[in-house]
Amino acid sequence: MYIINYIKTVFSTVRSMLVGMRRTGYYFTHHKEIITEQYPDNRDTLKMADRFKGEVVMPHDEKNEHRCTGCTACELACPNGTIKVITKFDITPEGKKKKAIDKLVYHLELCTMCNLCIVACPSDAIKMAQTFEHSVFDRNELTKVLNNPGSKIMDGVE
Amino acid sequence: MYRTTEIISDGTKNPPLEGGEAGDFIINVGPQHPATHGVLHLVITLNGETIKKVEPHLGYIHRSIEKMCESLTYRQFIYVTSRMDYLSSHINNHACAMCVEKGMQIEVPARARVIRILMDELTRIASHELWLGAMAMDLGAFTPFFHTFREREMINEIMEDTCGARLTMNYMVPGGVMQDIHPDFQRKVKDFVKQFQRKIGEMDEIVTGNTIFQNRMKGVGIITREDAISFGCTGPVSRGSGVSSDTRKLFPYEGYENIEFDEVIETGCDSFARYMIRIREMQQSIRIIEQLIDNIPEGDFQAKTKAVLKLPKGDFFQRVETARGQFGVYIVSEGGTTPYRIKFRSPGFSNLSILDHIARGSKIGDLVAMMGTLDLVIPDIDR
Amino acid sequence: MFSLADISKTIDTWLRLHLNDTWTLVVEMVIAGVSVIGLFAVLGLVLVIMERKVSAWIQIRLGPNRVGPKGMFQSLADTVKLLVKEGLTPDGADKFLFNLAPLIAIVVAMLLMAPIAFAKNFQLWDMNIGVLYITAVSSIMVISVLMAGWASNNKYSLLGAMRSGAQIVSYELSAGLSIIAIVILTGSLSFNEIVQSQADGWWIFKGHIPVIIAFVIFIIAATAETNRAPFDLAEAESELTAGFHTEYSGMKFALFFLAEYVNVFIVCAIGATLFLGGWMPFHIGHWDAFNHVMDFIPSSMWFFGKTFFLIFLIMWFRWTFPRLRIDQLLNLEWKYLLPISMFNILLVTAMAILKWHF
Amino acid sequence: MTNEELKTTITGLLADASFEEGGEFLTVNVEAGAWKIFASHLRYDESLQFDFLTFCTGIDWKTHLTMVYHLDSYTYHHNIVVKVKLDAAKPEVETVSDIWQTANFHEREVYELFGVNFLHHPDLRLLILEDGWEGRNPLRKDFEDPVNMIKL
Repeated sequence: MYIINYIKTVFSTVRSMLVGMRRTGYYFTHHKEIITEQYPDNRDTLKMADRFKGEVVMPHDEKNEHRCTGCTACELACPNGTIKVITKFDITPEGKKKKAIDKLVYHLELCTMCNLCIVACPSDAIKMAQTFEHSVFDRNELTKVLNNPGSKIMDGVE
Repeated sequence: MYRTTEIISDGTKNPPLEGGEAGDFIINVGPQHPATHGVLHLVITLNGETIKKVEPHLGYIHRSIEKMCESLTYRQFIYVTSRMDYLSSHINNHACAMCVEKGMQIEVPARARVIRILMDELTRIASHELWLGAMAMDLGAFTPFFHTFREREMINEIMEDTCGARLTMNYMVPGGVMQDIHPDFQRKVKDFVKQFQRKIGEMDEIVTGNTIFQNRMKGVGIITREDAISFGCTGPVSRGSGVSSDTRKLFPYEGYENIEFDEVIETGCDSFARYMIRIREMQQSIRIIEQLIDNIPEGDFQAKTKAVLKLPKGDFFQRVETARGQFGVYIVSEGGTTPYRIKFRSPGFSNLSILDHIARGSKIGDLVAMMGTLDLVIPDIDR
Repeated sequence: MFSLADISKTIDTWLRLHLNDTWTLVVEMVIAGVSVIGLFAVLGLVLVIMERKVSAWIQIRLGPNRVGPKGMFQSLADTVKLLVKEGLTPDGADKFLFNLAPLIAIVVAMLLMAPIAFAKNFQLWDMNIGVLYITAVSSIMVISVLMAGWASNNKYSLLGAMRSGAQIVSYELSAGLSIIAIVILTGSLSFNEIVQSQADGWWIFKGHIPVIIAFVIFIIAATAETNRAPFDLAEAESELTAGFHTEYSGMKFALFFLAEYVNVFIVCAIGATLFLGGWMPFHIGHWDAFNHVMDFIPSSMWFFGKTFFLIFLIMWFRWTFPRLRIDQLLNLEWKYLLPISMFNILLVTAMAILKWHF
Repeated sequence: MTNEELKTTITGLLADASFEEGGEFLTVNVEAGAWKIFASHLRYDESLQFDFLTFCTGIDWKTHLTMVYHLDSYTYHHNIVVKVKLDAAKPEVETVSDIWQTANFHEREVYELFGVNFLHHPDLRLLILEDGWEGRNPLRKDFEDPVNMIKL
């Protein structure tokens, strides 16, 4: 009995090995199964998912106007202190003082892409961009000002 | 052997550990070691190849998330929990969201609940796929790692489409989910299910059926039923010892009670039983996904909630079943906008504590197999 | 027809024209030494890129594809990197032994090259005890591994070296026994005669099942002796980080690396010589036309083709199977391979006495 | 067992046990001195059999500390929360790591994060923090670390 078991073990072992080798051999000969993406080479054709959270940006229209009212909802929503809203007071044509943003400072190095600021924004002034190549040589470059210089708030956004 | 003994017995250079004897062969596995998948530090006392004692040293990646959460609001603290068990980040977020909902008594819309379950199960599959590859790599077979990553990549793409991130999604918010599912979601999930069912058989050929694999895992790391319960093991680790511990069945949440699936239980108590549990659990997850993917109810994906969440005074506990076991969130509230104290009951922490118990008397190679089937994720242990 | 033997003969006659016998011998030895080193370098480069490509294709990857066409020069770039890297010697290490170990590894690999018949009438040294010489010299390999593990003063290295010692010593038994199977059939220890005896058919075809069993055992034992997966316990990446060469870096590591691949080549060359007919072309009975076509392929091509087929087989093992545990490894040898090969020797002896083979 | 039945059984075991109302789980307040005996009752009593310690942790209430134990029973699938009030200056409680082995690690964690001294613990050493942190307990409310804590 021992001998029969012994021979059985040898054969089942060899069989299981061959089954595994058949599968790896299949992949060795079938190069169509390869799914590698050659990243820096396919940069032109690479399309990120449209909801991909790469960094926070503030879209401006062609008249260099944005939708940010400076309400600091994003600043409050942020868990890491990534966003800092610096406000100023504009003089409207009627001569009234109106609160507006001077700078919206965004620390990319602190951001965890949690999307809470985007959800919190009441006027849809900021959104997530799909860029992802954020490496820079100097850490200071990661601190960004989101509103363009000289930009104004869009008409009709309160 | 004189060098090794000399250094160990020399108290100034390398003091013997408590309970150690001069002449013990002590090896540091970790904090940087290929088998620990992170910064786990195990001090192993050896007698030849046989392990006499395993002593885990933790804290290399401890970020004190519990303390951090004390200064974050109930909306903000959820994203931090993705960084604990990063392989089942959805499920961690889910637990936190549910705990806040329990305190606030928010009714979650049916659509959001189904989306949450779908995401949970996809995460579970992704986590088990990674575990399968990593465990095969621990045992010395490099190929399955890449094969399992092919399927995991499909899940990651689904996550990327809907949640905007691949690993730390922060998709669950109190009251529902952050965004509605992507229009392609259902099609892609069905593609994935098809691909998964076509390819899971290959793992049987390369891994499960292989005699070397079976010999490496069978009879290794025996956890008896009593030990599994006493050491607080949950998830596949305890179910491999015949304990019915699936939180989805014991304390159903989020509508799991209405879904047909089997709790996978094996009675082998060894590494191979734990291995089979995870393989079969993936198939159960596929079963859940197949039931739900065509039946996502219409409606809101998020309940209307107040801008500022304030939990009433009291303590709230919510547990879920992650890929690694029972994950619990315990919030103590004083009525403010931030929690007074948060405790995360992480499955990896309890599962790790049994390692010393089961590793004694086995070989170094066995230790790797045991750590593989305990499925330790170090940030989950350290928090 | 391209033939290595012709080239060597031409060089020999030319040298004898211009120099006396002693100087001819000296110059020829230098040429042989340089060619062996050259072969080493080429083998290292080719086998590394081959391993990386094989593993990549098995793992549904592309593999190296940046340096040169299809990444063919990747291993060249790696060699340059290893050459310019600093070769550290740890503080607590036994410096002499630590630096000696990789040299021994590479010298042993070079010595093993001597009796191998690369092509028809092309052999460095046709000694009459070639097989014995190979089995004897290859045992020295374990000394270098033990030396490296011991001298590193690292616990991982020591464990790896001890494992390696246990492993190589035990697997040498069954490797030797399966080689003896062919020696019994041939009745000679000389590689040249072994190849000549296969002129009418390779041993694997005309030796029936016992020789096939011997061949399988030889391949398994050869994989184990060269410390390759599934028997890479001496390195055991996930257990002992890198085993006996944990502390090695730069060129010293490269020498171990090179020695590993050259050893793979050598055991596969021996396997090809003993079981697959060495440089003998593939002949079928009396199909003269077919046999003639086969003869037209240079004998060196046959030799390298067979060797690389076996190398591919060993690489295929490596990228399919998990590692064994140390006790299972020894079980496999002492409980399975050794009894089977001993029994097999009986069969082969009976076969040789009764002339059952073709 | 339902919460009501549990309540009666537990009152039978521990006469001066007080219950907290309103929570999801049945919550029992126990004195530090009575905890060990009560714990072994919870674990070994035939009708209770709380064999699974989900977690135990501490809460710093500034005036005092509270140990919270969440217990489950795999046999009867009921659960209970036990709270033990400790002195803030000298927090001490008996270990339960001999009853539930998992408490070994959990108590070591509480020991270093809250400074609770578990009497008769087999291996009460720092688990997460590095050497030299004895006596400084990061999860206490009064803990200050100007170097490692970043205030936003």
